[in-house]
Amino acid sequence: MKLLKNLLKSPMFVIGALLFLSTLLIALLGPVFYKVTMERVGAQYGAPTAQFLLGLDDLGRDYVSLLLRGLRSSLFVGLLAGVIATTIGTLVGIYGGFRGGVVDDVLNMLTNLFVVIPSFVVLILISASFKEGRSLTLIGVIIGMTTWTWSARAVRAQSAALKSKDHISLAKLNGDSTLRVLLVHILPYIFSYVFMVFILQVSSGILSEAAISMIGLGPLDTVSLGTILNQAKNTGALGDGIWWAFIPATVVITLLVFALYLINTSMEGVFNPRLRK
Amino acid sequence: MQNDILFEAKNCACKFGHGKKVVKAVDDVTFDIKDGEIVSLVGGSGCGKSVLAKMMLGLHHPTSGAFTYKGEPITDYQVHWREVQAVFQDPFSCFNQFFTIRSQLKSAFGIYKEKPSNFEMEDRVDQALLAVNVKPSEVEGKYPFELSGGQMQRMLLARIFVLRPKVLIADEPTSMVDACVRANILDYLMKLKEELSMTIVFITHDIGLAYYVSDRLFIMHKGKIIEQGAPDDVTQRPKSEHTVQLLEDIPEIHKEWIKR
Amino acid sequence: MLKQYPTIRFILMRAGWYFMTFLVAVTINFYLPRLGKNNPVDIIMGKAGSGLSSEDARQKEEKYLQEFGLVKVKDGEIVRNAEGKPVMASKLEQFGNYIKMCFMGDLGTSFQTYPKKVLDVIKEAVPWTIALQLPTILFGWIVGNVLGALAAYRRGVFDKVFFPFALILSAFPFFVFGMLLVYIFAVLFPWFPAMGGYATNLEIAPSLAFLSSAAYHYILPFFSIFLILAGGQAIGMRSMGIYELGTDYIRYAKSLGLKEGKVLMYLFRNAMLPQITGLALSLGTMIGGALITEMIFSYPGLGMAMLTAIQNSDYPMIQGCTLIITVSVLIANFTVDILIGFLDPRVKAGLQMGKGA
Amino acid sequence: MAIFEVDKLSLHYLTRFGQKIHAVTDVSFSMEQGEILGIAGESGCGKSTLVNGLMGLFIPPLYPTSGDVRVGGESLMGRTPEDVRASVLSRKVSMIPQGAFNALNPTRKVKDIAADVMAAHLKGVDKKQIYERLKDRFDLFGMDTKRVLNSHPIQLTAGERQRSVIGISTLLNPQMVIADEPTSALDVTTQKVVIKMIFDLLEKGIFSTMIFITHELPLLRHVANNIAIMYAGEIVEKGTAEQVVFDPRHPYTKALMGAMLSAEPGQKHRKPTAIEGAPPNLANAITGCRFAERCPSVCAECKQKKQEIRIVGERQVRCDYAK
Repeated sequence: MKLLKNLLKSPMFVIGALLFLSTLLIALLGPVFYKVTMERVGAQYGAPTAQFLLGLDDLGRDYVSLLLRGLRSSLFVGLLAGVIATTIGTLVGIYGGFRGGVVDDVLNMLTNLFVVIPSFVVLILISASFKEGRSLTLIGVIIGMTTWTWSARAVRAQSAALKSKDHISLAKLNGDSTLRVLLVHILPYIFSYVFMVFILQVSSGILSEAAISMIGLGPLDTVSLGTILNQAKNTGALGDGIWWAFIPATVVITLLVFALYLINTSMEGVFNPRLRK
Repeated sequence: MQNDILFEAKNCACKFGHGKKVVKAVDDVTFDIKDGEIVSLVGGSGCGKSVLAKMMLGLHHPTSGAFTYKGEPITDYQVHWREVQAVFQDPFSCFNQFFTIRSQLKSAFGIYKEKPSNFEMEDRVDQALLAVNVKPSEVEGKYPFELSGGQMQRMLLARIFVLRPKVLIADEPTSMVDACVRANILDYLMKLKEELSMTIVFITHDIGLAYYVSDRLFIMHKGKIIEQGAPDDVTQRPKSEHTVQLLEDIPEIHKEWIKR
Repeated sequence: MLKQYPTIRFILMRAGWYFMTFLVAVTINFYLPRLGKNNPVDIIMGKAGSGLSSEDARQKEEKYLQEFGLVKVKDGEIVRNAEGKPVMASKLEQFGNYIKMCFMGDLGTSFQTYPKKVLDVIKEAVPWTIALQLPTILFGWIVGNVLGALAAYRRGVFDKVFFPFALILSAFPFFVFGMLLVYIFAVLFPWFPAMGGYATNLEIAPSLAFLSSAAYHYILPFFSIFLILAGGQAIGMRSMGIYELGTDYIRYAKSLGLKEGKVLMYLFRNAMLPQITGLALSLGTMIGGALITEMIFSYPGLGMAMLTAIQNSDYPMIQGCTLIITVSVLIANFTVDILIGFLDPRVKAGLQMGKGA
Repeated sequence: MAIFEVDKLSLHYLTRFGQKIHAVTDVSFSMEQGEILGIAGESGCGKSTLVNGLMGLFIPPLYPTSGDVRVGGESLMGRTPEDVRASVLSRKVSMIPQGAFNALNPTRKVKDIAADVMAAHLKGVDKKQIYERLKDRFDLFGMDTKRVLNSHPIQLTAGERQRSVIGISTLLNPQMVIADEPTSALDVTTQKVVIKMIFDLLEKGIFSTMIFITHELPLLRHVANNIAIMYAGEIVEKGTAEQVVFDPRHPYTKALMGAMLSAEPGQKHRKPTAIEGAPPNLANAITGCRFAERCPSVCAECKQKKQEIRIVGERQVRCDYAK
């Protein structure tokens, strides 16, 4: 509670959180107030008009609709990847760090191994091999499965540092089970940390999806911010200066990432008291 | 029950590491600790006293020799910890920051197979707080970081009053508190012994403190117990050079300590 | 073993570890493309034959199968069954062949630019990528860290202006920033070329015309990576620096009256160590991001080669590119690891005390 | 003539919310050449804050409120940080910090840290001369000089680190040394080794005047000539070591002595008594005596009236009722 109060005192956090919440609201409620259509409604790359505020795309589709859909996809993929990566990473990290010994050594070696193998290479290889059925969900799952090592590394260090603390010894003397020690005596201490890791994982999930879509390995079942940009690049809209083909999408994705980034940086400031002042 | 042997060690050792890097933290010690006495383990940093304490708690295991509690090796920790409990050096790091002191004192009952009724648990926590001179209302709803170091150390002792174990391992309980509240902590240790006839193993680097509270002193050096005996014997007629050294090193106000 | 030479032992241990990682990476590179429905064998069958007479198609197909180690081979000839059809190798044999080929430096033949070898295409692309990425990452890291340390040490007005600026920069995704730069500085104001590594009418030669054209094309991609990277590093260094400022050794150094420059040096050096580790960890992501920047600028490096390959489903090429990227990331990581070992006495001391690397 | 004079020194911290915490109030004393003054008190009594003030080292959020510090007649107040750095620190006043492990830069060899100190204050000495001097100085400490100098802090034992820190702090023969709990983290044996080393340096004339801060009163009895007792930012009693330890007059000093334990024969059945309660919060304004809350002989008047230093039996006591 005190933590939340401190966070709310940080303007960075407030701006970041408001920004993120508003994108979330737009993604959820936008389609309620705006008629989203994926149909052709006008000419190829039709310029913005009063009816179609952000113009039309290569196939004559309305960009506002595309962006609303794309924003939703990006948030979905980011949250999905974030949840998967943070959950696996936290479980592996917290257990390995606490347990120590051979179990930890093996888990740690695996983690370190996959940290140095670039996850986006793995992402490309898998995406390239799924020619059909490359859905948004699949991409989210793959991103989550290839990036959890980050969280594991971060959480493990924290958990290992806590392991030898006296309150853990005392909890053992209270007869607490390993599970209870992990959940009650370790997790709360690193929860803020895990949350920060989660925020980073969400933003890296959003970016990974956009990046993979940019190179043409994006989801085939829906529109995402990355596929919009891919289309703009591939059809030469960028070189032709058709700004509505890519500027709105880049602005949305940057705002999204920036909001998450602000939340993360401000939390770091609150948890590392020396950054304050 | 008086003078029954609780802990007994015969040529007991505890080593860490392997190959050439082996460290003998406890090396060939033989001793016994009897019911109802206060025994002090005294030695400088790295003498093995803390490892020996952890062995008594069952948190470390002897690598050779026999180590028994009530004649049997320690196997079931849940049972062992019902009888043997501990207070540690740094009271702040001993409590979970996310829960109130009171709820943590209550959670000590977790060690029992069958918990007493809620009313009885609350009552025992109140009694324990009163035993360390703290009004239950003073810590009601308080979190560990809201109390001072001296108060926190008393909370650790209150936990012992709650559990009323047979044996208390006190690992340097006074080294992190100010000199002026040290006496307080020692008073409560004496009280535990007198009122609950607890057996106490007191671990310290200060032979002065040890002298003050204990019935017997064990002097440790490099993993070995080099001298044991009654406090007056050890302090006035020390047999080993190291004990002499330890005694000389304490800056007592009434004696010549260092030449200037 | 090698106890008396802790440094050599340290390097060998790390090298061994990275070799193992390399093997795992190769395995991933082999198996992942075989995960989906499209087996490389089928793709090769489909790709190779198009637009050729049946006999030619069969020959080309078999050549492919042999080149990719997908069939059993004896004395340089394909082993055939009773019907004269090639006998397929098992997955494990295929893997063995793949590893053998990798170590011999043979990454196969490209579909798209047949009969050009994958390695030859990569050889043409890699110098561009190195020329773009090595200086940007190094400069970005150095400039970012120096500015970040200054911001932490001085605080005040400099920090107040610098911090939000760096924060915004570092939050930009690579590709977004690249696209914006292209739009603003190449399309809206056509000061710089929008794409390519050099003017298309020039030959690649060490001529003045070529070099100046290459330099001219270099500017936008360079800044699009450099600024983001420097911003991110500066933010990281700033928080590390502020943390180090509160440590006892900095206070003691100040109480001894060390010169300000010296204290700043202490601060920078110690705050830098976790930054180097951070660099090692994020190299993969960084290089990945920079590759996408290459694609946006149609820069003739690895990123572009990979993009073309993906667009044409040129699997040998994709696999070749990913392998090269993985290997370079591993080499870069290895270098950084060794560097840390030399810069931080605590790492080597830990090693001597037997805690391992 | 007094070599070190502190005149009504008050210091405060400024919190993030603009609140002032008066950590040190109205501290005055003066020291003669060759004097060792011990300062004792509980944790949080302002001892460590005072150290920074005595060096003229004001790193935000610490600020001087009022008062003066003079070394050899020269004031340390109102100077620029650079002036304090170049002409005061290490040369005039030097500090031995507590917790030697964290005080040494972990990525620098001991000899390089020491060389940095010399280079910061001596002009026109080359590296070779610096290392020569360094070796001569460290040879005095009875350590394996070559190994210690060429080691990183992590490779040294706790005792070696503490001695290295003392060596570095006294490298430029400061007029005045302030030791801030240099032995609190050590066991009794190492403590004695370190104190012996300090006395060695005194004897060899490396420095002669020292303030020794600790919360162990018995230790001060052996180390210091004079002792000052601090409570809640104020000095409550100051006298010779014998006077303060054997015949304390201020109720707080008496309570501190009463809480001490010892292993001396016959002491076993003397019952030490702890001081109950906690010091006042220094962020609030305090009108009466600061010890009133915990004082066994408190009266209605001293809860209201601020106590001033007065002379009682050849020593200074901040209590109107002390005899």
